[in-house]
Amino acid sequence: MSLLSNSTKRGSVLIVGGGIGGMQAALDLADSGFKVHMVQRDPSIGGTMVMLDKTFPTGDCAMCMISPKMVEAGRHLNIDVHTLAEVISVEGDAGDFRVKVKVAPRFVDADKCTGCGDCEVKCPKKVPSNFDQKLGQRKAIYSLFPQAVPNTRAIDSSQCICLNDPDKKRCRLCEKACKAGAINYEDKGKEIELNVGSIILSPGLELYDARVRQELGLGRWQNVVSSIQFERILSASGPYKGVVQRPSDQKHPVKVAWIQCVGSRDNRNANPWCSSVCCMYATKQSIIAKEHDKNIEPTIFFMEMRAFGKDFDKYVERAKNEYGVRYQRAMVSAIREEPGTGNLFMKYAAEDGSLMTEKFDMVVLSVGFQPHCDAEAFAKTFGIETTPYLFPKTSPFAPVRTSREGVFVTGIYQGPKDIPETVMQGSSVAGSVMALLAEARGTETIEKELPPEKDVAGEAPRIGVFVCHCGTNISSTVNIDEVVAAVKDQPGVTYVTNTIYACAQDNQDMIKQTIKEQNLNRVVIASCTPRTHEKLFQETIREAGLNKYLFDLADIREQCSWCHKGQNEVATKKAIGIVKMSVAKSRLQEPLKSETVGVTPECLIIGGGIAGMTAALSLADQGFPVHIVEKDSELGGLVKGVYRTLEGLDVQEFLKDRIEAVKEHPGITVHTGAEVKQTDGFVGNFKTLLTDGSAVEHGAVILATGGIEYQPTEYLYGQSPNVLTQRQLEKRIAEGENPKAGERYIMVQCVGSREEPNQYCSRVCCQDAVKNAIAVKQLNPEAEVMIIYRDIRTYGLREDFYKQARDLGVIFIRYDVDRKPEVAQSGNKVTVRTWDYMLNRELSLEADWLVLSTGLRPHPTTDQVGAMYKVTRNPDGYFLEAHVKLRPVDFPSEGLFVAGLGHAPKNIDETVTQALAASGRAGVVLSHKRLAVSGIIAKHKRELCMSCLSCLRVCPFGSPYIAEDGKISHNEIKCMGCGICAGICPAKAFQVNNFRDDQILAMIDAAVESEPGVLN
Amino acid sequence: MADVAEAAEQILVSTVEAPHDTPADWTPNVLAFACHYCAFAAADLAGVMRLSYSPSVKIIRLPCTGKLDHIHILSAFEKGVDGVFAAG
Amino acid sequence: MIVGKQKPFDEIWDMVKGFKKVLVYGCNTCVAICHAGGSKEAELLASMLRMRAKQEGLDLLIDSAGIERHCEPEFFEPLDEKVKTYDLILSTACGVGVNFLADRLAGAIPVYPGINTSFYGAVPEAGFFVELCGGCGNCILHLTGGICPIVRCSKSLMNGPCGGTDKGKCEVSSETDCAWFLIVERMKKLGTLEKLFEVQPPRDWSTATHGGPRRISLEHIRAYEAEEEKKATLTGEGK
Amino acid sequence: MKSGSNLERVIASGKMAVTAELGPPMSADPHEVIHKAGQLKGFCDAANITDCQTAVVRISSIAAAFIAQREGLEPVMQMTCRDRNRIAMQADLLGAAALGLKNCLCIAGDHQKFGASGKLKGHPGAKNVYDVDTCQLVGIMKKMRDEGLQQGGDKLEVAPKFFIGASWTPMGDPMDFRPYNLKKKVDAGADFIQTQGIYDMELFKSQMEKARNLGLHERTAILAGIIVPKSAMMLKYMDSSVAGVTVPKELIDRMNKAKAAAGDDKKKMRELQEQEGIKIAVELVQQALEIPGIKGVHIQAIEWESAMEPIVKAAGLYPRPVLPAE
Amino acid sequence: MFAARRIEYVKTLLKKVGIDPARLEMYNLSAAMGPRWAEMCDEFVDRIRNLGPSPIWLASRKQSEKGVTEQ
Repeated sequence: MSLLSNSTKRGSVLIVGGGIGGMQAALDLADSGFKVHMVQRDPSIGGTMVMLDKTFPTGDCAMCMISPKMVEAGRHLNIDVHTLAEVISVEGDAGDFRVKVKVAPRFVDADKCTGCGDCEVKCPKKVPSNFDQKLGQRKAIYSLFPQAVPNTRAIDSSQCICLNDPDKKRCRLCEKACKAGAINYEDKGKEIELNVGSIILSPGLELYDARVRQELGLGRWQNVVSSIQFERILSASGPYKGVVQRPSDQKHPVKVAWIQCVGSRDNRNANPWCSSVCCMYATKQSIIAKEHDKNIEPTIFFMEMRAFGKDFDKYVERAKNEYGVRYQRAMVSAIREEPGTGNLFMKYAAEDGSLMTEKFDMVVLSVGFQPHCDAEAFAKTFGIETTPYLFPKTSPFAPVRTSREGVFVTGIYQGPKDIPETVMQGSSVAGSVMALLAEARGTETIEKELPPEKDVAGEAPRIGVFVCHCGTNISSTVNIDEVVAAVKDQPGVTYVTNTIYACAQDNQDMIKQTIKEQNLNRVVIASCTPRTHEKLFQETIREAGLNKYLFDLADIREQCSWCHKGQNEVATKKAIGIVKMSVAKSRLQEPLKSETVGVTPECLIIGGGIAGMTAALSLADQGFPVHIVEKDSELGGLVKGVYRTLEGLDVQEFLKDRIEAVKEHPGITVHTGAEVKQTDGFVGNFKTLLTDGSAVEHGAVILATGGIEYQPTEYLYGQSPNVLTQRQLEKRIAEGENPKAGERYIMVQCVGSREEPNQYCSRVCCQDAVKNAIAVKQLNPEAEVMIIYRDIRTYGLREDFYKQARDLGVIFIRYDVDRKPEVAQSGNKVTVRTWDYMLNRELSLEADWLVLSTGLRPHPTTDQVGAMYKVTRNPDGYFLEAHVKLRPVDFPSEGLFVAGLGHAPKNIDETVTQALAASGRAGVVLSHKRLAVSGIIAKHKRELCMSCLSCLRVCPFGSPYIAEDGKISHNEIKCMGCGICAGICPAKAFQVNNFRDDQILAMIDAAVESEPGVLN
Repeated sequence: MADVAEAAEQILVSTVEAPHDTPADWTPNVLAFACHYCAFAAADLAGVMRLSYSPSVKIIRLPCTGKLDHIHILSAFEKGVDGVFAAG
Repeated sequence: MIVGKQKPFDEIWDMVKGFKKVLVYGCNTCVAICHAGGSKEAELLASMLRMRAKQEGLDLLIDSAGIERHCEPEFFEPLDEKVKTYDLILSTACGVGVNFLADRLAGAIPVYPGINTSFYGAVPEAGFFVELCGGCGNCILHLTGGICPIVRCSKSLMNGPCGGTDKGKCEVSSETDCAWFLIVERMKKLGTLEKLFEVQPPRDWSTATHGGPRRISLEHIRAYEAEEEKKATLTGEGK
Repeated sequence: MKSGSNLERVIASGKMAVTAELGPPMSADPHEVIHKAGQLKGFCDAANITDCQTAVVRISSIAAAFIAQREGLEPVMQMTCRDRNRIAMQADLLGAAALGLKNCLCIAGDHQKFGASGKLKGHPGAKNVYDVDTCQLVGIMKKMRDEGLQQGGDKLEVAPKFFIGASWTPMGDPMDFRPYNLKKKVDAGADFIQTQGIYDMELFKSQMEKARNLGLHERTAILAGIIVPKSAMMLKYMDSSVAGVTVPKELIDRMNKAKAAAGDDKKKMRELQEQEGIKIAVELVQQALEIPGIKGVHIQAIEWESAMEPIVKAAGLYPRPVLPAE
Repeated sequence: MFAARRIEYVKTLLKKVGIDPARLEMYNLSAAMGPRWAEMCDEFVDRIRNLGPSPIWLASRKQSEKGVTEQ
């Protein structure tokens, strides 16, 4: 196809790694006109997140969140997933790379395999499951986990009896079990060549192998587990089905300890960096463990509590106060098992140096991340430079760009980070690629050509029912013939048949043929779950000219044959009931039109700081006109007062470049000294009036309203000439006022943060302090710097600078919020009195300069802008994103995005990342000429409505609204079809398409009728 | 002992309904309203994991349990269903 | 709007059980908004009554229906014929609707109330209704900062709070605001506190129900309608 | 003289007035009224006869007042706005006057829901009337007395001559409005005022100062209400649960101390607390009488009429003046 | 959240018509809770088995039996 285009750039992208970050990038790109090839080493996509039980700080189930994304990526017309695959070479340049991919043999033909799992049942070889961290078992032919995508099984060649027999004669049970003939012991794998415009690397990291630290006893003492093992223990679908028990004796542990920083922040034994997420996941695990078993007494042994993310500190406070989690500052030196009991003695040094021993029933090691063992070769393959730690080299100003143009990086491979930041980078890298390949957008994607839809209006139902055997998956339990016979004379049913695999290609063709021959106008397929197969079958009947909503899937496998094995009679009866219910619903189905709305391909960005400008440039490079509204008279925002990054880069230079680039870009209109006056509309069609009189029509909006610095009132600020903020110190240094020998700088952390009413970490202040401390020390080693802190939160690779500061002689003294330092003026100096927990006594220190590390606040306009665009703010005043894990730049209402400090405190690189992510997400919307609305939405009958506002008050998406005539109307574009409105409406004015009350009532009737015991 | 305690727990005497004999040909008929994204997915998983459970439950899938209407529940009972649960 | 609450089910059942064919008749205006008597609630009530009837072995046919409003004749018309086929109408409209329909049916079929009409209220949030006006026919809200002492004070006091105010709450319940506390605070904000210093004389309650059934007749509207009707009949005759 | 009642005469004489309280029984038997009247007689200038207090049905205020008067105790009849419309009110006032009653206190009345408390069922389902409120009732009474007219305007051949009283809760919410509340009652025609029970004298003093600034002390006779404390528990209850009453912690401590001194002896516990209660009441009376503008005290020894004698005596208010009728 | 409250409300309605509210329940599940789903179905069906047929079912049966004998 690319031959047809004039572009020299390819409209396709290679994504290496199918974790949550890679999937996000893939979906964003594929949804906005790019062909995506995803290469994944494992037999399924999903990455690390699928192994997790729940996520912090909301306690959302990881699988619930990721599974729909996997299904979506797996089924996407423009995403090709290559599993068990690795890139072996890359040639070419940005815009046109040639990539060779080696695909390992799967021994199962993906085209034939239906994922039924018959083979797995028959396979006699059990092996420890890596997915369950060897706490459980799997077969030699297996799927990585039950919700795997693709759900094609794979044979583990190292374990398979047949493959390890030189003659391949032994066993072959799976081959016999497979009715689809998908097993291929002769599979040799293959090599494929891909031609792509850009490459995204998201291979993730591997976990630190804690067995290296022998003194902690992993692999030696059974009840010492790694945190990822504990994650599987907690998982309801894990090896212990969510029951917290000890591997040694299945006893329920009471005292459980978590040891932090195992493999992280450790120069001698392991990795020097901070893995960023362990403090929080340990907190989460202790909470969830406690929720599973209230007798558990969790203790977390830590050095520094790094709860730097949005609402993290509150989460830790909850763990302490509501769940009774004990947090113990300590260095753990060794763990020994008590012979015979499996209990563990832990030796540790408390903060004041005293040596303690404590007994635990179970110990969890909070292991960190490190680059894959083959990271060096990996980097070489893609021709990118790395840091000495083998992380890819990136810049804080371009955090997703590698040293090789056109090759981007995302996720924890770029640096340790948690899920939302990974997702954010996924969108961010998508945004970057969209800008790079803008002109090639849409050149390689395909769209299905479909026959016109048959008009079935007014026709009596002619339902065709196809009952699937699913090999023997269904038919070994459910008597298919009986089902066929029972359904035959149901009203409206004109045709019934059975099929071996409804989802196999030949049977799909048969179904299409039958629709035509029998002139069917409704189709019911009785097979497996609609969650994975509904879309497939909908497409099938659509290809036969039927509206896709004239279809219903009766699940007689997951919800019948599989869970009632051996009870053939009742299972058959139940299956009949299930099919009859589907038929009853089908009878009342109507063709649904998927409405579409036009999109104004322009974007409005509120805020002209780094976030706003970065997003603007990316979107403008993608080819979408952008309007920036900036309240101040000039662009720049808060970063105007920042001179260097922690890494030492010149921020002012960067800012100058950005401003120039924005001003020069023909696609960007800047409105300085202006604010939003009024706004209206919905995704694709917003109209915003500005105070400078201009009216902007736009399809998307990015709220990049930014933040401000807290103006301290404590510690003599504003009263003593010796007291500065970090920002003021930074400015002095930048202006060449060098520290003098013997001068003492005392820095106080968490000024205006992590305390009521601002119970959150401002995230940047620790780095500011470390940065300025290093600067002072480097400018004059004779000057003295002390940092009085609560927890030093130099997370991720920033840990290096913490170490550098200490090496330069910066002194760190911890304080507690209950015992804050006291400051008094004494002559031309200030005296700082603080408690030293290591020495266990009070210190009185004189300082020439007291430097306050002040926190961040959302910009005062956040509230007003939020109210105008009807998006919520959290209690701290920051914008509340659609979902804290998986939709970190979206708002619940489509077409609105957030970036920068208005979302939460963050560093420059993170702001740039989020801004690029917003540009990626907005790019998805703006790249569509028209947006399609799902057919499954609530329909509002205005004539029945009395505008009682119940719906308006409960709808999570803001689709009901008060129209110009003062009565309720319903914006179907915003509707997500959840039906909460229909549930609450006292006038029955709302009905959800395909879940209408009459359909549900018909299903209830059918459910009852099919029970012979009931007489009615 | 444990068995006795368990049995005692299981005997559920209704204070609302009049006492009655259970006909021999009766089997429980239970309807479940399940949210597509949570409980319905959990039911799928139960199947995938081949967990065996009572066949008396039939599921009606909803886009979200918020959609569940009072009348759905009442009509189920009116039609003679023995139990209803919603899961989301 | 008018706020109502469904009557206790047993009370309704006692009203209904002696009949053979019952229509639960909902009104889709005020009482629907307060989730007491709209089509949906009528449907639920009908279902419950059917279940009760079935258990008691009674041969009782119970349907439900709903119309826009039970206080204007035109809305009834489409269902008039259907209504006549029942031997009891259980109205879930407010008392106005019950009266109005009973008058309309003029003794042909009994009309029983399914809800207790409670008060005129506002809906500060979904599912929460508060009484704010008593319909006394002689409004004094301009004197009391827009807060009605007649219904919002448990004693309808006109000259200030009684001795029962405690921390701003009424002696009747710690969940009820003292109206006079609110009035004083509101008047302070409005800067018109001195209006409260004047003694209000005894009220004329004849404008409230104490003056007998009330009616309001807008002659200009009625005259117009009468005229229109007359014209229509005339032209009709002309053809 | 407006009414010529003993209370009016004592007040007019410039002496500090003392009123007491007599609660009629839930019974048709007059003996309890007679007995209580006997206990109060001589220790007060007049005694309030409550009108179905806390919305509990009792002998009506008018009838009990008449019995008390017969026993030689001058009554202050009470009339709530809760139970009568303006027709019944005026009719009852005429009747009361015809029976020779001369004092009447106008009050809003406790809400009917209070009737149901403890073992009593009361009549929480009763319809309350509130045709007029306290101010308006005061006005009606004044119009009858001074203009000889009914509220509606019809003439009375002989007007009822009442010494008109009203209640005042000086420390109720909203506090800053309370002085004006008093002013309205005075404007409407209240000749005397009895206040809600006062324990917090400092607060009362400041409210009195505001009343004085409005000149009210010169236009009406304000009698400070003193409720005799019986136990620490009662004080705590009054503090937490009775509207418009705050009890300083010292007083509760004093009662607790008295209680503690008794050890485990229940009887002694009661006695010591009662002794302390009387002491406190005396102190309160004395403090109240020193406040400028106060014209007397209204001492309520609820269901403890025998306490009147020691209190009045200890406060130096005995004997009560005997003033000739005009 | 809405559903949970709705279920509580419908329980009160059921009680009014003589149906044990225990016949109606709300469960919270996440997609990963396959085992819990199975357990829950068993629990609930056990509960229903103990409660026996619903009064409505019994009443319908009685009615139709009567119908049969009358015929």
